[in-house]
Amino acid sequence: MRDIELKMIERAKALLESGEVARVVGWKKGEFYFDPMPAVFETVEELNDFVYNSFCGANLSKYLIKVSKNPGKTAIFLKPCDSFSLNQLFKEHRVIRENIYVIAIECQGKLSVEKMKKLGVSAITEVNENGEEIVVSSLYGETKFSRDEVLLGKCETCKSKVHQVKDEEIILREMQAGKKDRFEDVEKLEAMSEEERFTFWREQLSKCIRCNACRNVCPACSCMKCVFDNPASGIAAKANDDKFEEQLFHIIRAFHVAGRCTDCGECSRVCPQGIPLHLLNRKFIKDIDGLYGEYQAGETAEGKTPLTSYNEEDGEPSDVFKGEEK
Amino acid sequence: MLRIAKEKLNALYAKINESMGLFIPVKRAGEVNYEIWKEGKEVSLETLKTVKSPKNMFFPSTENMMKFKTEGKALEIVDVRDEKKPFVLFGVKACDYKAIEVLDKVFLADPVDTFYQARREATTIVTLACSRPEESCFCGVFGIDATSPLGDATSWLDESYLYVQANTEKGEALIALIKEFVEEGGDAEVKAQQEKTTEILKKLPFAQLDLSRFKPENLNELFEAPQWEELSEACLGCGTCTFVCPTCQCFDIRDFKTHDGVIRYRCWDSCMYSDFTLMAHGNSRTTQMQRFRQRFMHKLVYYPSQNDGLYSCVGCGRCVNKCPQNLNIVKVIKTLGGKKND
Amino acid sequence: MQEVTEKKEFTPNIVAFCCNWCSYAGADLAGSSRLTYPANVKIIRVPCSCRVNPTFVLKAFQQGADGVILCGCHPGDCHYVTGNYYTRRRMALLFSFLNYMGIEKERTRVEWVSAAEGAKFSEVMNDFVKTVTALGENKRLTDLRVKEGK
Amino acid sequence: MQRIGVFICWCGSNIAATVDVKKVAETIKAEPGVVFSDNYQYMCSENGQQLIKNAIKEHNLTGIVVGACSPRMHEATFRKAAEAAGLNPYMVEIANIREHCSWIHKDMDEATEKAIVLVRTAIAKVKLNAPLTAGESPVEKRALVIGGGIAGIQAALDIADAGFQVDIVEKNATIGGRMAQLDKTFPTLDCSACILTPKMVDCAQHENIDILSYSEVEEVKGFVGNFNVKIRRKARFVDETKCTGCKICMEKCPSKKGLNEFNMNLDTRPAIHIPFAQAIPNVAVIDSTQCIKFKTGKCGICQKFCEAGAIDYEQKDTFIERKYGAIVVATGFKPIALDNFNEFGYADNKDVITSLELERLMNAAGPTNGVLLRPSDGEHPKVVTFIQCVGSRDTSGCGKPYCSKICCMYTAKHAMMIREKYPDTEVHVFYIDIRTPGKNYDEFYRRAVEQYDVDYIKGMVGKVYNENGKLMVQGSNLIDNEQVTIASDLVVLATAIEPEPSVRKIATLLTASIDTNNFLTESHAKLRPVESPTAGVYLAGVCQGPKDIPETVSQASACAAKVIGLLAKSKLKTNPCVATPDEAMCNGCSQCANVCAYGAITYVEKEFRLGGGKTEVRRVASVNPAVCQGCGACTVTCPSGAMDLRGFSSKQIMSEVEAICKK
Repeated sequence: MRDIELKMIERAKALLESGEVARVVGWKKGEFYFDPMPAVFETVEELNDFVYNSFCGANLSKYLIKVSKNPGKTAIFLKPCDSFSLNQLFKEHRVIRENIYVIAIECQGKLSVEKMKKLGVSAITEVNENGEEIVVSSLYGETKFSRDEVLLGKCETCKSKVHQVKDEEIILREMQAGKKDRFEDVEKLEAMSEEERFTFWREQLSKCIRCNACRNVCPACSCMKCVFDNPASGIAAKANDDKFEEQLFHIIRAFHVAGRCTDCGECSRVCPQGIPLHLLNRKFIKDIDGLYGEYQAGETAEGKTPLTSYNEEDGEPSDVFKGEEK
Repeated sequence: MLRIAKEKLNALYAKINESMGLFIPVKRAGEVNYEIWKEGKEVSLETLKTVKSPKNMFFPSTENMMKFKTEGKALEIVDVRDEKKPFVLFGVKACDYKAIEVLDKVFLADPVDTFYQARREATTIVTLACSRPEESCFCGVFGIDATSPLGDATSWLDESYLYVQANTEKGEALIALIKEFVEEGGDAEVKAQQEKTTEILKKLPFAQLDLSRFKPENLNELFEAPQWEELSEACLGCGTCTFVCPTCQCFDIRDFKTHDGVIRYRCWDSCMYSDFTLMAHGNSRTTQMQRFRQRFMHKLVYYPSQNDGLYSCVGCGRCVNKCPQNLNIVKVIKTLGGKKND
Repeated sequence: MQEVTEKKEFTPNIVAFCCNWCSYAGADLAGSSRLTYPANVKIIRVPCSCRVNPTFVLKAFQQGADGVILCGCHPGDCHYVTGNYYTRRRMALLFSFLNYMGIEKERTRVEWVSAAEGAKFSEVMNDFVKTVTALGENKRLTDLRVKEGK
Repeated sequence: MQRIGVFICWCGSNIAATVDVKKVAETIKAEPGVVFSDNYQYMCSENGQQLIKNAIKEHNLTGIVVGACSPRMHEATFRKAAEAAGLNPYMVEIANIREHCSWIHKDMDEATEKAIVLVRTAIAKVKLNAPLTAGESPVEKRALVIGGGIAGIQAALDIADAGFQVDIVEKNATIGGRMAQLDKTFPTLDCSACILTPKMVDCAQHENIDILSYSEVEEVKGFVGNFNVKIRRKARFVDETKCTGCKICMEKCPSKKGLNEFNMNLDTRPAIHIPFAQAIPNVAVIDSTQCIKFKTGKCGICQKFCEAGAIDYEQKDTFIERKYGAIVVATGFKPIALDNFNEFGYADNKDVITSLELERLMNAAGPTNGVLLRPSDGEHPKVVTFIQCVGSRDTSGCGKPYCSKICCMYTAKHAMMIREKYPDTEVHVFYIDIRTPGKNYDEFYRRAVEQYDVDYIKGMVGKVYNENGKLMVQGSNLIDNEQVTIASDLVVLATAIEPEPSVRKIATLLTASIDTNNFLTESHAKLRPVESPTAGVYLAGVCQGPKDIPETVSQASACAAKVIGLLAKSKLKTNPCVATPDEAMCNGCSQCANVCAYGAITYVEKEFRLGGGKTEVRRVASVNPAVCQGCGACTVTCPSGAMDLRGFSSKQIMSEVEAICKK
């Protein structure tokens, strides 16, 4: 990873120095090895804090909505999955292609500190990557994990290692898509009874604190004003007051991003309560694929989405349950 | 010092639950939060940090305040407060206990928040000492000793026993209630654990944060600090930090239409939200930087300046763990706090 | 025994969204043909079925509706040419999703009823009421606060 | 504070027999906001309306609810009454307590209770109604007809006769279209040119018609009543105002080997040419891909001989922009390419021809001067075999899934004409079904069979192959259940027709919807068959679906009637119940425009004030109220809820939902 990081810094430097871009969006060092944070670099000096490692899971594309409004071109480092999101933002005119310089970067799957902690490690002081082996040092000792064990949830089912948009690339090694089928967990839920599914989601969603992290991180949730923040919408609410609201928020959010969600997995990554929110969006993706033909949001920067198009031969709403009864 | 064998704990919870409510860390769908205890729930005292702090025991995320009942054109105001049944808040860590002190200064100061007060008075708090602090912990910076928290009673946990000691009358009463489960002993074990934990606490990466510049006299200088822009640039404006924070106390008041009237309720609000402090003329804070600054200025400057230097951060580290983009108060303290940080 | 009588007493509350050009007219025809259906079906007139936002469906459930039905022109006959094609996709996905969340699939329905199909309108409503009655009260998607104080 | 008045109608006993109207009116009095509530035998009557008007004035009502029959019946009546009393007509809501209540319920208590809920629901809505005013837009009193075939000609003549200006834009050098190529027309067998050319002349001479031949529509902006159209006038290298149509240039032109499109490429024509004798305008055009002057720079013979001095090799495409109130699309059709039908040997055998080629071979002005001669050797064919449904009703994907509609009839015509002129010729027709739904059509077909002895064989042809100079047509005879092979001299393929391909571009320009077969979609298949869903755009002829000449002419006249109706208005009243975006919330994401069937939504860059004296330019949706039909599709697709529909706002509908759910 370090070699990539160095190349990235080198490119960022060159782009800033030549004046080709006015700023570079990337990550900067946090307090630890495992908590880098998204950052905008405007000078070569600022690049001293630049970092790219296995904990740079954040999808940076949404920052462009705001950042790229400033004068000059904005360069951004995108992992393959993030590039889908940016394309979708292009499609929705939220970001203008001409203002962006995309540097496609290598990603071998990102890691999750939360997972390490759930596996019993605490007071982590250092993480060392040794290929597939992850060595975690803490005040209580040293623990070794395999990369797969502590892979970020969204990376387990990585849908593609192909960048959908790029101006140049920094890729030194071959990348592999996820080992797990994207729809496996959705299918498990589908196989349950209505009652069981209801219980599953009740348990999960009752944890929701309505912090809006899922919404605010979501590149598809880019509304100027969200319906849930708008008293005129009739469904505005802050903290959940009732079980219904926990569901309403997540149902409406999933519907609003249906056909636009690229399945970048940020919602689940950021949820402080560990709710598998991506399973909501993936249901829509799976249904769309099955009912209206395979569709991957963000694959192109043009065209209509499945919910803004139709086919005269589309099935009836009642048809969606037909397979089940057989 | 008294002790309770770990295997008896479930029976002990049941006993408490007979006469009082019991609020305790419970694991649900993989995460641990405080919940009302019920037979069959998976209690998890070992968990260092619940996702939400126990503050929602006194200051729930939503709470009905009154109801307007309508019938035709007639309107009636209904008081919806019910008498608070006594309950026990079990397993509160030192930082979270300190946070209750921070909240008390807001809600119990004049004018008293009677909703909060009723709950607060009905509660017996049993704290639990930490034995395995983690890298994000920095309660020591605020003078909190994680190994011997206060409360109506204090407890310590090891592999075999829960050790407990009453600090107040309420605590004594609780111990009297559960006396069938307790036996003498444990002074040595507790002491050993405390010493061991203290050693770890010293080594924690954030143990030496310097707060020296967060003083009322530096208010203007801190407010105008150019670093806020950079500190807040990745902020998503979500409310995670405020909702997991044990000391955040802001709420909004809203109405909900029912079949026969309107319920007026309050719910947690977050200064990170764009409609926070929205007024008829607009909002005094229009950028995320301003909102971000507000949160930390309040925790580290405004609140202490009104409360004898008491910071409204207790170093629990929840925001450090939970911020989606890894922004947090530690970065703010390091950037603006004082020379020692450099 | 008691349970049986309780179930009989339950009359579901049904919200029907009808497009102005076909289904609302179909309901009018059901009326003028004196084709009866239960009084607990109440109709909201919308210009086109594509005006029905999923939020309206959820709002109805939140407010305690036990079943929600959307009626529009037959596909291909939409007064606005393509409106009901969008409805068809939206509602297929929404209903499938609600079911995925554990909401009984029988509580939601889309039917195409033309202005000439008064008889069909009445049949559809009778059948829907019967189905929802058998299902019982909507407990999974109601905001309990609306009934507070009752 | 709202002041709502409620009026409950008895409708004689229609409502009052099952709904306790007095109880409803009485109960509703207690509703918040209601200041007046009454009941009356017939609200729609003069007296009933007076009651409403009086109450509006007396109680200073801000909104009214009428509990009566379906709004589809009397909404307009009560709106007018409200307006007469000074209340905005859109402050009226109807609670349908007849069709949706009294007529379907028998139990009085139940019906009364439901009526109360329905009235409450209407009150909940009317409280959120806003006064609306129908907008007005001016009408440009000029029509554009795209396509100069019989459909365009007929539409243009009818509109022009009503006194409105019409422009015909025709991409070819002359108007006339497909009909000009036909020899005779069914079922009367009168000469196509004889009935078409006078109409062409009429067009040319009509003071209200401007023919823009050799021109194409380049850009369309605006909306119903106010279209701005940019038209490309292609360079024909002949000055239209000078050319006298003397044809000397055609005689002198040394490059005479150009394929003659008008004759379906069956013969040749000079590089400079007038497509056919009766062309309108009777003006030459130079095919620059063929012309020696253009290829080598040398020649210039036509210029030398043109006495009028009309030849201009330097001519460039020019553009004109005009405003129109209405647009008629009449782009017509072409026979499909037969690349997918090798089994019929069209590409390999000169004597396998399409029906349209046969038309030219039979036409006195055609390449053979009307004598039926085989293209291969110029001999009279003795056995002619027709194959129907070539590419029509084809679900294999090679052809078209639809019936081309005209082939059965023209094949009967061709068969008859051949038998009439050359009685010694054997004529066979392979068919799947014979479809003759039209006045005198079946009689016509029967004449072919009975009087002219045409051999109709029910069955499909599998193969056509050349054997010793004979075209062997191998097919099945389903009636006799046998395989037949007919040695023929000429094989005629009744080729499927498809919309002229350029219609796609035109549909895009007009935001008119188009189906998978490239036929333009009508607004309603039964009730609005000549209108496109895009307001102000009308459809004539085969561009909308396969048709024969009589149908095309009828549709063209119907279009003209619609256009005249539109242009006769001085202003257009627009439906005020249209979508409106809240620009402050609009993300500019284009999703709403993607679902708008009418192209009513465009995007504009607008400057918005941010805090602290800063401004920001954002892309926001803009709805043209003259074009929006108010379906609401866009409102649901808008995630932020910025798009709302007047008269059916989200708040209104949710308020109705709440009122219904209250138990």
